[in-house]
Amino acid sequence: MFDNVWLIPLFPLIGFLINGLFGKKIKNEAVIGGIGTLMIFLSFLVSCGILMQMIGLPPEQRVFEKVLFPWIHSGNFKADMAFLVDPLSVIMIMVVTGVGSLIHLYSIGYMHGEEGFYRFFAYLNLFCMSMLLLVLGSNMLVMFIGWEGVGLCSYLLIGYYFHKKSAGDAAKKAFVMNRVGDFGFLIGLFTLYWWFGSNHNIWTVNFVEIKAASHLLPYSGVVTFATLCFFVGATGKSAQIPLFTWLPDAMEGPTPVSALIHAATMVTAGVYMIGRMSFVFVKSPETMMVIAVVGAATAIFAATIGTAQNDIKRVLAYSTVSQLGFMFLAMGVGAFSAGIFHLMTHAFFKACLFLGSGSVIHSMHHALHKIHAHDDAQDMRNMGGLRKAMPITFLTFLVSTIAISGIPGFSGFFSKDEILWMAFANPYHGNLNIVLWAIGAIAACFTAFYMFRLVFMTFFGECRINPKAKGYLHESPLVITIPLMVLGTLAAVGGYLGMPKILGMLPNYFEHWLDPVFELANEYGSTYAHHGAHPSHAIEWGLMGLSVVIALVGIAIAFTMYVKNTELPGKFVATFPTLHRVVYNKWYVDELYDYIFVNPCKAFGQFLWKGFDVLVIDGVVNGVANVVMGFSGIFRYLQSGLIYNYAFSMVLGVVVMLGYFIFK
Amino acid sequence: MSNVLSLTTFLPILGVLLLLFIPKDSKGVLRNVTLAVTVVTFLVSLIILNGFQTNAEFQFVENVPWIAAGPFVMRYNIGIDGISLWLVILTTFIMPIAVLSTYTAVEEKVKEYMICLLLLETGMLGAFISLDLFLFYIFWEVMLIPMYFMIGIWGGKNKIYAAVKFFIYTMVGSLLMLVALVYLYFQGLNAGITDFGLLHFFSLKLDMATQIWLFLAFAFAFAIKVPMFPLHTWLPDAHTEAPTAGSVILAAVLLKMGTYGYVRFAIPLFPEAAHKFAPLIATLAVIGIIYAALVAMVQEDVKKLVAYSSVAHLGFVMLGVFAFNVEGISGGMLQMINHGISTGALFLIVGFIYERRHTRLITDFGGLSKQMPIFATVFMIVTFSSVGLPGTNGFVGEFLILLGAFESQLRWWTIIATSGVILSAVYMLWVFQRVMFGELDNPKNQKLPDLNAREIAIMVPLLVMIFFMGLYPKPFIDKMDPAIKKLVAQIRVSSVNASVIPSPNQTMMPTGNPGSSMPAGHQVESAPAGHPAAEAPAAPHGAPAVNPHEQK
Amino acid sequence: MENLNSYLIVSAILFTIGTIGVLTRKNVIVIFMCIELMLNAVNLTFVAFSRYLGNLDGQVFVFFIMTVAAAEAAVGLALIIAFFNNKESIDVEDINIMKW
Amino acid sequence: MDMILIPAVNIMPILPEIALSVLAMALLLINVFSPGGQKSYLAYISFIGIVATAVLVASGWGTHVESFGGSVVLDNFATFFKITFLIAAGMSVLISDSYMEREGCNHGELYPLILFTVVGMMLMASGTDLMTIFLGLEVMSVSLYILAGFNRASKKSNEAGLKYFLLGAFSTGFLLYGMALIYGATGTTRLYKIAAIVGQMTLPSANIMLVAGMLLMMTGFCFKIAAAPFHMWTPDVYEGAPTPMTAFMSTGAKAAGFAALLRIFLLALPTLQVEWSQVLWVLAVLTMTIGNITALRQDNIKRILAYSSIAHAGYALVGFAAGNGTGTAGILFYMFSYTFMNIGAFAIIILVSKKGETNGNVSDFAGLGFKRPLLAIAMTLFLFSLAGVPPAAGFIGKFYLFSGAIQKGYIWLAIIGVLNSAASAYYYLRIMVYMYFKESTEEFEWISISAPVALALIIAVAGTLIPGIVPSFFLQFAQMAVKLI
Repeated sequence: MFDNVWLIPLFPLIGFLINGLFGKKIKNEAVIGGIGTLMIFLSFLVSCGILMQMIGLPPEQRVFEKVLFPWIHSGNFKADMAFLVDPLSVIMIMVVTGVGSLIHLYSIGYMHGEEGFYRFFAYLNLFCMSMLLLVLGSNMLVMFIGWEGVGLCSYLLIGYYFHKKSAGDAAKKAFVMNRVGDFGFLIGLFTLYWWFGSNHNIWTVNFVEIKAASHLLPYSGVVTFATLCFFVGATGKSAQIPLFTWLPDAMEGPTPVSALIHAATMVTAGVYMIGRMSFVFVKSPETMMVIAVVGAATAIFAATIGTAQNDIKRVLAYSTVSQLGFMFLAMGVGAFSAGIFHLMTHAFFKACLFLGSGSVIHSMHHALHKIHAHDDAQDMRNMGGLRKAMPITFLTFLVSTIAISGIPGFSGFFSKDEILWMAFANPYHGNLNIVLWAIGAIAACFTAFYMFRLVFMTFFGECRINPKAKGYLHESPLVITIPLMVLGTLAAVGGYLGMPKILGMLPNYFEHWLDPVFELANEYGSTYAHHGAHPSHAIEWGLMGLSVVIALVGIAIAFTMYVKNTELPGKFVATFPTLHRVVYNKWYVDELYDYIFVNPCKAFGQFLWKGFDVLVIDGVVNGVANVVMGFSGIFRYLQSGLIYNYAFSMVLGVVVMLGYFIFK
Repeated sequence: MSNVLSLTTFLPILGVLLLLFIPKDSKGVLRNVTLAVTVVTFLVSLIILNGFQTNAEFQFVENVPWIAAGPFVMRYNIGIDGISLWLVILTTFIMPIAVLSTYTAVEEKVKEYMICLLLLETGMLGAFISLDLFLFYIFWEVMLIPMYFMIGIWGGKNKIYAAVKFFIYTMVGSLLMLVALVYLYFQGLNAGITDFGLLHFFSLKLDMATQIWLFLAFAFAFAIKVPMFPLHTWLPDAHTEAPTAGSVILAAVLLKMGTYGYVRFAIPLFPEAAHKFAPLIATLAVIGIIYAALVAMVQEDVKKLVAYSSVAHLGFVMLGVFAFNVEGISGGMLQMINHGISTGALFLIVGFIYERRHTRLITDFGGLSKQMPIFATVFMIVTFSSVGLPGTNGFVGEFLILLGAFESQLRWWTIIATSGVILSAVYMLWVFQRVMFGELDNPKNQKLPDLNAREIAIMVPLLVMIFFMGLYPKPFIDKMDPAIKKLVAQIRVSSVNASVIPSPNQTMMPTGNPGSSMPAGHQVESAPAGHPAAEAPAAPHGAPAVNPHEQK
Repeated sequence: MENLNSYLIVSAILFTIGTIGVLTRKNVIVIFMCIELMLNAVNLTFVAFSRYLGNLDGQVFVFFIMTVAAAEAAVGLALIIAFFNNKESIDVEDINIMKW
Repeated sequence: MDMILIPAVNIMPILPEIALSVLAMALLLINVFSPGGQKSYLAYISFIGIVATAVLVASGWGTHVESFGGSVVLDNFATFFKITFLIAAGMSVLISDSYMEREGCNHGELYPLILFTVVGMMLMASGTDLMTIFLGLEVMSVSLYILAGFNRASKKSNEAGLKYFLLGAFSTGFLLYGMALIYGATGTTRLYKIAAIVGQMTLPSANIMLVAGMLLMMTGFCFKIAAAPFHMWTPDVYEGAPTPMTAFMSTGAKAAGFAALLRIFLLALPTLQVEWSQVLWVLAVLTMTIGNITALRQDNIKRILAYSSIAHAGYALVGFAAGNGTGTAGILFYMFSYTFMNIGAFAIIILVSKKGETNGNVSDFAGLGFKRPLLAIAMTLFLFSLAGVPPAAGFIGKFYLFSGAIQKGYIWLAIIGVLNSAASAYYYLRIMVYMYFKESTEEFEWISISAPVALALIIAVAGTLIPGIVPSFFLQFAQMAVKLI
């Protein structure tokens, strides 16, 4: 089965080609959507097959590399088109293909009647292929194909409604910011390659080989540089500080896209990459700390913004950023499996949330459309009380919200709590741990708050939608609700795969599963970790309880503010207008970037063109010509036409020549 | 088929003779005949590609006496190796496309236009295959003439300025190169070299001072052609004024003359000087990359934008070439071909919309995707190829260049250059967005027809190449690899002898006289290509961007 | 012949006078005469040398110069006449249609 | 009584000169006794005569005969130049007839005069005695004065003739004074004797009389070849003279001047090479630069070509300054190919211009490229050749001239030279810009090409292309020619 791994990216590719080339002719949405969904579902089946086989194998045999064909061989450099199957990549392909096929299915219903329906599915398939390449790539270069490929697809899909300027801008912004990340990725790649090559004559970009040689890497030094570069790449892809601003804008894309790309899969690529190269990252304590700090900071920062947004999707977007922050925090504190675990659970509930919001928007849109109202179908201030109108959506949404808020028993709880615990108990960052934990906990509180704020504003209270439209609100069709239900279920139970040992009901399958991938990293880490007294179970229990309490507090606040007495928010805004304005405007980060980077760049470009290129360089070029021409004019008028002048010049010549020789 | 190379080169001339007998007003015939000629040329060149053995030697060599008078002996000495092979193929591949692109673009003076195209093809091919310095110079100059007329006769409103600027600018450089050429010849004469044959001069030992001057002369000529910052200003003018086919050929092939000149002549002839000036040239290249990108970003004319983008791309090529290692140079060579394909395609695309709207101002467009989806798709693919998206050809070249440069002494330069990757995305996507996205508000654009069969036929081969080279560049690299390894061996050996880079462990460097066709492969194994052996012991865990020049 | 130099000096002076005449005079005929003066200065030099060196080449040369001068005079005057026919003037200032 | 012994002289070396002189006189008589009007047959006769002479001259290739006590010599050097003169004369004759018809000054004296000019030139090329060279020079000049002012009706022509005459005679003064001083310094006028005597001098460069003589002679010849600062007459005379004569002067006379220069300086004064080559270095730079730069701003195409011919004298001087085999051979080859391209260019100017030398501006070439493509292509070829762009002959010529300088070590001279020819490209391109890139303003009237002109053009094209593509044939002759000096 391993041998057929290449089928996994192949199916979506086929789907892309069919829909991309002939979609226009096919027209029939059922067929197009069917093909798209089927293809990714086939990949899902293959992935299941691989998973099954791998479960069957002993842990040490769970690494398999499939070389498809040689890609770039030049000088010492060798990069093949090759896939790496190991526990980590298997988890990823399961998530990608699984969630992917659900979202494809959902899209059939959601995108119904859109012009360019085929385009959408083609792109979606292309995205899946790139994402699968990313996670399956057995060397950095194949990973990089996927890495940029998903960037491309997100560009295409964000810009799906290209006639909207905002969409175009958002798409461009996303791609460019990703490019900034790719820049880091490349430099990191070069550094590693060059360092191994020039110092140990190991010229490779292959993960397995690097892993084998990783013991040669020094702690810190060059590794810090390389890993920091890689981390820049990760921040770009996974929307961390400072490169996070593209993700909220990316909500310009259709909702399924937000669900698949900007929640479940692509944005987690950075986390995956760090996990994939954990054995390199862990070699540099500095980088680990940077990752942890950035992760925590992003988690809290985005969470604060999330509290003030009114666009349902934007709230979710910031929530995503914040959750990604949690994952990076996990990576930074060496809790790699916990990070990946959160990645998975987050994929479930966040996808479910987005799809749910999509379903809401869908029906809102239809309702408003019926009455030709132009209210914003995504603004929560126009919603409210939808739980009666669309119960399934409401239920699944609620489940996922509970999950993300970290209520015990739901998937989010297990993963997030694991992360918080590791943030507190990890052996790497010494006294920083408590800070990291605190930030994480507060962020968790915020999460619970804004998520329930979202739920309350959307599904509870009286309906604020245009009364005429009220009657048209209805539950979405099955194609939409089925994925919701599946994902909702997963969001609820998914956590039991990785239950913390301390709860001891189930073994932590997940961690065991990933052990072979991360043990080396942990080993390296242990060489410089502070081996303090390992915190006791009591503390762990305590913290767990604390985090639950925190979550509940957040919910309570949300309840009071948005259900009990709804005038509170207004009061709040009135009391802290500046704070609200700043938070509402996302701390003005976009404006800041425009001010620091974008505008100066354009201005400088203008200057270089008009000022330097045209004036200076061409000025010199033409200047030379003009000077010569000037001389031409002068010489010309020496030609007076008068004989005695001519004779004089002759005499002058003679005299000068004679003079030179006589008096030299 | 021993003289298939000459056949390829001079087939277009035969085509010219054929055209002379066709009345000038039967345009269709003229076009089709020209197309046929170029296609045949392409097919013949495929014979070369097919018969090319993958080794470092020159093949299809023809060497017959030509001029012998006084101190000078010039021979008709041609042949190709892995380095020139692909450029020849690129030329013959681009020509039919260029011809096809003129079917509706050029309506008056068709005959003359076609003749110019064919003459140009011969000139370019000749320059790529010449192994005799003098012969190379002849073709190098001859190339100017048809291009001059193409810009001047069929160009835009500012055509005369552009044409004359193009001609004289290039001529200044090449004439200085001629002086250097003659001086070099007399140096060789004293050393017992009897003719202008390039290969003799590879083994010629020159003292540093001489090398520096000669290298500067050559480098200047080639730098103008590349064009490198700050000698690039003729390019935007030439491109904006030239007719579509002219721009395509100019970008796709003519500019490669410069970079090819470095690889084939300037560097192997004067290795020590080349090493000495590598930092300078790399600096200019990097400045070019960033500078051109920034300037391109703010252009209002699509064609000018593409012109500046090619300045940036060729900056990458130069950086790779001056990394002096296999990766860098192969990357450079690949990038030359890629740039030929992608930028050629971009100019064709600009030509398409220009034919439809007779404007190239970005502000006149917007939302075209709605009206012309096929065009949108093609444009997008080409855009991303030019941005260097993995999976397209652009990536492979750019990546190898940066990798090679990073291995060499040019680490800092590489890091700066890599940021050009971001900028290229900025300006290309921005122009794409402004042209294709947004509301289709301009009424003039609302009736634009999508690409027709001919235009699609023009673009398809290019698109195929974009993906083929992106996904399976192996055949390309393999064919050029031995030649490049040999080149690298040559320049490294001599560089060690001249100890331009004093490296503690020269012993592990292969020693021996350059030019001798020793299988360079092993050397590359023994001493990783062009990586500065200096670092290895000096900086075990030194900051990765340690520049040997700063170390000592 | 001890005082060759005096001859040379005289001829040099004559030559210079002729030259200056060409530069300064405005009448074409006079200018032409100045040129003749230069030629004769040359003749004097030749003869002096010939006498001094004691070989006849110089004097032979002088004969040639005279003949040529005569021929030039003929042609020159013809040209001047033709010019005069067109321009009614033989002032060099008027020989100025073509300039710059 | 003792009788005068008439030394047995071998007239073989000057046979061509004699033949042409006889033909010329015959033509004069025919012209006198023939009814006026149509004079074309004179042209044909003289052309045939020229061709015949050329054959005669060519047959003497390889021989080395001295005669008249060593004042005349027949050697390859002389032969090469004589061929060049004859080609110039022949082509000028071919393009003269129709022009003179148009300008209404078709006087039969034209052809004899051309022949006499050629005789003078030939004498310059083969003279090895200051006297013979002087005689040749004068025969040439005097005839040229007349030819320049040949169109009596035209003010411009008159003025040209007069200017040329006055300045020419003036320069003759310097030339003769120089010869006199040389004679005084060496006691002889035979070149090889001069060489011998100068060779024995302990420090020839300290001998003021010798050096001064050398410089003054140089002045005289530099006037003929139109080298700065003795070039001032050139534009005016070239512009004013009847165009075919301009063509003839700019090629034949220049070549003759170089023939004499080379002969004298390389045969008689090689020991002073250090001195004269540094002077020529300066003169070359001046000449190239002034010629090219001034040409940039001209509008009258004859004037442009006049300045360009000054510049070309400069290029040739580069080779002369080098003074080595490569350079001098380059001069011979260059003069040879320059004859073709320049006369060709002037032929086309004749065709484009209209009666009374009107229509002679660059702008009058507008649109020629597509109205008369063949003419335009020919003109383009000539211009590219003049600009020194391969594969035309002009490029090979320049290549050898500059190579000579480089071989000699005058790198900067070569660099200045190439920069000059880059600058010169501008005004040659400018003509093409008008021919191809601009549309003609007024109605373009059909140009009829008479057979002789067509023949001349064909010869010119062939002579511009063939030496460019297979130069070695011609170069080898040039090499052989300069070896003998």
